[in-house]
Amino acid sequence: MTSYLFVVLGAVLVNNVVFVRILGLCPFMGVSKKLETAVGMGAATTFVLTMACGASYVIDRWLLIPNQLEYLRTLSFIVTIAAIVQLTELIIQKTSPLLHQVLGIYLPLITTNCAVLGIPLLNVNLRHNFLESLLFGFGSAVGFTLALILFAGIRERLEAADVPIHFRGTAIAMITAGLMSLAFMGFAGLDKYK
Amino acid sequence: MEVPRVQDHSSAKGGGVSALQRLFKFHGGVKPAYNKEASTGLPIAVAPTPTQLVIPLHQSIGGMPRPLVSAGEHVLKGQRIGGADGNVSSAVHASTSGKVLAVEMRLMPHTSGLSAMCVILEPDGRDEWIPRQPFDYRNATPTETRDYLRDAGVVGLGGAVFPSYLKLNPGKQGKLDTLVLNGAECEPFITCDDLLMRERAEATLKGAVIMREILGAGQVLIGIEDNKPEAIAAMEIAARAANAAAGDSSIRVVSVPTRYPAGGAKQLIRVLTGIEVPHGKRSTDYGVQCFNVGTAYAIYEAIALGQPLISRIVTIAGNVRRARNYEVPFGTPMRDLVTLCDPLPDSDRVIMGGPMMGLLMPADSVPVVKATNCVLIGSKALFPAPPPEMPCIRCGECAKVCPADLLPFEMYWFSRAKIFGKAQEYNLFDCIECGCCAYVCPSHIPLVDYYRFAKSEIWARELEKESADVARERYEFRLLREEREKQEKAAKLAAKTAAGREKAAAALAEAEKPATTPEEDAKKALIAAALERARAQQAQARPENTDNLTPEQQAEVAAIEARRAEIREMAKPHVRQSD
Amino acid sequence: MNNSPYFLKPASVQSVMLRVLAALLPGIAAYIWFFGMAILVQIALASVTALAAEAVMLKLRDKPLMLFLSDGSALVTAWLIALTFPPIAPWWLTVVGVLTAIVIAKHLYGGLGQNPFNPAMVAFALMIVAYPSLMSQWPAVGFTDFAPQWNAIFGARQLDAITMATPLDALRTALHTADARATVAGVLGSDATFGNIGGKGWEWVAAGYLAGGLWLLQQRIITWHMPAAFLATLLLVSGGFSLFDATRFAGPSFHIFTGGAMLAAFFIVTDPVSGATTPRGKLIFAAGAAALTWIIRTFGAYPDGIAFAILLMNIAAPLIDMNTQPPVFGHKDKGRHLE
Amino acid sequence: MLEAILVMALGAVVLGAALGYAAVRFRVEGDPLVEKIDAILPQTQCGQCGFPGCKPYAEAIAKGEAEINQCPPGGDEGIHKLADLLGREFKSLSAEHGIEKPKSVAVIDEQACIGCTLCIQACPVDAIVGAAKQMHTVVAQQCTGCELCLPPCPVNCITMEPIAESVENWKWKYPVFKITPAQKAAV
Repeated sequence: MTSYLFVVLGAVLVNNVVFVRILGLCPFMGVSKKLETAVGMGAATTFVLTMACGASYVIDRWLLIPNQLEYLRTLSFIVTIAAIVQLTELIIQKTSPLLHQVLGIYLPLITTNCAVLGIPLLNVNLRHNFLESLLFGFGSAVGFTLALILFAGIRERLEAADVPIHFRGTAIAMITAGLMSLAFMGFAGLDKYK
Repeated sequence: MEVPRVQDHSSAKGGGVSALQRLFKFHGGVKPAYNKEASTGLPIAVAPTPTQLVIPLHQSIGGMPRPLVSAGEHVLKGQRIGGADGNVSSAVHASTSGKVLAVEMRLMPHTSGLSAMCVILEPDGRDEWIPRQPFDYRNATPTETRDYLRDAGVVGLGGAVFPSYLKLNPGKQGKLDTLVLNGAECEPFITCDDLLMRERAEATLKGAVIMREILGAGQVLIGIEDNKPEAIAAMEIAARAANAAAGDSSIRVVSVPTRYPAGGAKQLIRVLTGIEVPHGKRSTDYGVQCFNVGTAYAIYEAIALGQPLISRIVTIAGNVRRARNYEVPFGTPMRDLVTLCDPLPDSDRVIMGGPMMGLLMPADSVPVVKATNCVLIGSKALFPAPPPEMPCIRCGECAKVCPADLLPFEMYWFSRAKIFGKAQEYNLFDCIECGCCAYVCPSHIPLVDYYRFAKSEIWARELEKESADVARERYEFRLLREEREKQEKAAKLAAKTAAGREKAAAALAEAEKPATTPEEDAKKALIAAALERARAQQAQARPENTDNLTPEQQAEVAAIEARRAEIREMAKPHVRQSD
Repeated sequence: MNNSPYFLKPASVQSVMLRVLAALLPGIAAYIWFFGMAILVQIALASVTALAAEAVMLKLRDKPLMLFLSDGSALVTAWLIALTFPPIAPWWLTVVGVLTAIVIAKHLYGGLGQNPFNPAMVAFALMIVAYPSLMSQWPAVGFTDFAPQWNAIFGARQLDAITMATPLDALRTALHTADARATVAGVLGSDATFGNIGGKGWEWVAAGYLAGGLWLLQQRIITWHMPAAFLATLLLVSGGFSLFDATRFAGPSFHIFTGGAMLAAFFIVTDPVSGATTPRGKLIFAAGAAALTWIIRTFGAYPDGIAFAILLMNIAAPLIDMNTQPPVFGHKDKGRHLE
Repeated sequence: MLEAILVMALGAVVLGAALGYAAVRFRVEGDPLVEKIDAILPQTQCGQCGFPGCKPYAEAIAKGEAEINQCPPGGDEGIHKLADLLGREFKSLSAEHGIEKPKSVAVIDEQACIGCTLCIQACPVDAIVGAAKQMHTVVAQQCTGCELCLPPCPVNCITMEPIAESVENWKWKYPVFKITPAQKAAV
């Protein structure tokens, strides 16, 4: 039981997908200007990533490995993720058109979000079982959402700061992301404590 | 913070006027240097009538009153010269008898340095009243009473100048628990209410009794800061007499702890009753109404003596040798008052109001109006320029002193960056601009200026939004109407023509095609002809029109021009809502 | 001509900052007593670097130089860096740390009042990640000989004679190794007398900070919320775990009186710029910082978790503030009587 | 090899079927976004954007057929709001559609007006009153300042007058940080 907890905690904090693995920076920079958008993007990614981890585990374990088709792993994962993203987009468009418009290009871009492909592949590398895969995907996505929300909170304040003109916008956002990453390094070693 | 305090004044004074009163604290507040002694030494004096009075028509919150007099007319003291216009508006009267010299744009006692319509009055020295008679409010309907007070020009004299007739409305229940009389007067330097209570306690109390009857209020609480013992004593004597006459003890004088801004209406209501009236809500919904003591006196004069509001007590203080309170007719230039008090040579500005919330006047020639509770003369030594503004370090001092429990530094942060939506999320509009935050700020940031800026920007935007909504509606209606007219026209044509359908279709096509038809050509020719005529007319009419006019004609033209200017003025959107 | 209010209470950022510096003096005195004069060298080094960096940045950003330079904020950052870095750290470590703090953490965000992260803590975290060994070489307690310390800062580093693991470091190394016999008592000694509360010398430095902090409270420069919440949380968490297993978890007196805990409680979490500002937010902020400090000290890879804990709470501060706004006048109990 | 193709084909069929079903199930009708965009537009109905009114422009933006920087009366602030709403990058006002001007109202020179009613027909918000051969006048409160009445007027008697600042609509200015000469000398 504790090992599952460590999988989730490790994915959320210690190996935070954005701050430590430095994955998924594109939506992290793109949709973190406003808190509401960040929450929406986080929710969408959480849904997609958890589904993708489950689906990719099934495909890998029951389809690719028995047929010795591991070389198709990346390809088939991408296709699966693309389909799930499409589905999510349709649902969001129906339920929250404004969120759909605000997420804009970043929603279909979840497809190419390296975090979404990276986590299922990591699952395979780390030899996670089905539940672990799901939890790892979920934990990573929660970590992503957490990073996005925290970042959005800071950016909303930064918007009013007197940042030197050359550093306005993306530059200061990248510096902030770097410093947040530095802070998250404090969690290093927590998952290895015995 | 919510610790109730018990103040007992009756034991010291004896008598049932100020019974045990449970008091509540409001959050924050500051204790600046009060500087009130300078102007309390001498009794209220009557200011001499100046050689010319400039009486602004717009002296209260709400609609601009329409002028009722024109140049050359003779008016009596107390004669209405501006009639209330619209739902929220209050009349204006001649402060003395004399001749109207002009109705024109004059510099207003307003920080903007802009002008507005004023009646210029030359006193004839006779000071001749209109016939005055008391108003029998007991036998009048509430609407009649309120109309009378509106036409008597009674407005809140605490500084907000909100028309009092609108506040003399008991609300949904038809009666109130408490009438609060605000004698706290927390601003430094200002002592006009103090002196009013000392010298005219009885009349003020009578005014309070009248208001209480109109409002159906159960009790009257008179809140006075404990740094005014003479006023408290005087009001207690008057209250005891009033209670004895009524045979109960429902009028109570309550001494409240001295702390700025205890005289804020909402803060005083909270201190006396524990009720917090939210922004945008009426205090009557919570069974309380609050009036300034000066307003109570004005209501007494209007109803018991039949005198409209034409003067008020004004404190002249600051950088002067003889600070004093004067009874000043409205329209008196501030300069005249300042001269009376012997200003020091280094005086460099005139402020209307106190040092915490007062407005800087564009010149000392601006007139005293109903909102003028104090004319404060400043100098570099008395009010030095603030040290340079430093960045906010979010130390939170401002939040500690904010009487509205706001987070001033957050409001500042977003107002400064012009992110108004965020500033509003931090409840910018609950800010009463008391200045406590700016007073304590270690970075010397003019915080209130940022709030004023943000508020007026937001108001302007809201107004724009409203007019955009109106425009959208009208545009959509127009589209609808055009569509309908087109169809009607087509239908008419179809009915008229014997040939029927083909022609109707053609007509419809015609209506849609903006090609020139013979009909239109004819119209164009007509227009061209009219154009010629107009040009000729203009060339002829212009010189004739302006030369050789009799004085009467000139006056008439001036009046018409004034009216036009006024119409233009009124057509402009009104920015400020009542507060 | 300015608008109302026309007179102001005499107060300034400069006086606030100078009083903060003054409040650090008792702690510094104790520091000198136990660890030697090296700390003064570090403070001087940090101050000069900070003022120079501040001046250059102000010049580049076209701000009034003397006005902002004299506000004292750069000095506070510099002193905090000097006090959190090992006093025998090589000079360039301090210089780079201060430059990071002033240039990146402060001025790139717009200077005083606008930085979301505590500059001193950014410097500490960056340096400990980049140079973990240099950042954990502390002078031996009581070894106050100045010459070797001077050499350690500016010259050849012959450290074996003058360094010693800090109590926190010793504890972590012992408990993290596979040695099953290592216990808290085995590392720190079992008697809770002076010299054994927070480690020899350390508790006196902490007491110095405590004294300065209490003076700041009395001066109303800081409010009670942050220090109280920080120390109480540290006490509760460490106390709870040490009750649960005293051999593996050090007790509250150790945690409060060792490392930078006391400095953090009164001087670092209380930084208003990067911290939470609402009363409830301050409590949450400081409590969170204390809990994270304990977690990182106990389970993490770095000896003292304060810098990371505070940076992590800095990240969360805007959200904490947003969700802990005090009710505005009239927005609380719907205007009813408050009995 | 065959297996690989089969596996991928199988995947394609299954996923395609699922998406096809979802497309039917979650079909979106109408576009609620238009209302939100329209609410930001200033409703001058001036047509400077190249569309016959604010609503059509809003529809075009929602469909992605128009840029967000084509509305001069809305100005930079309007563009910022649109950019915020739609999550797009801010663009400065496109020059071909005009420049931002202070808000004005049309004023008819009543002496020169010949009562031709052409301006009445041109006004998109019916803010001009008058009848044939009668003097016309603009209801200032309803005038959006679109300038559409200017071209049709045969006698050029309509002028645009910026709304004057008065005590009522005066706005507090942005507080400016001033350094006095003394302080400058100290620097």
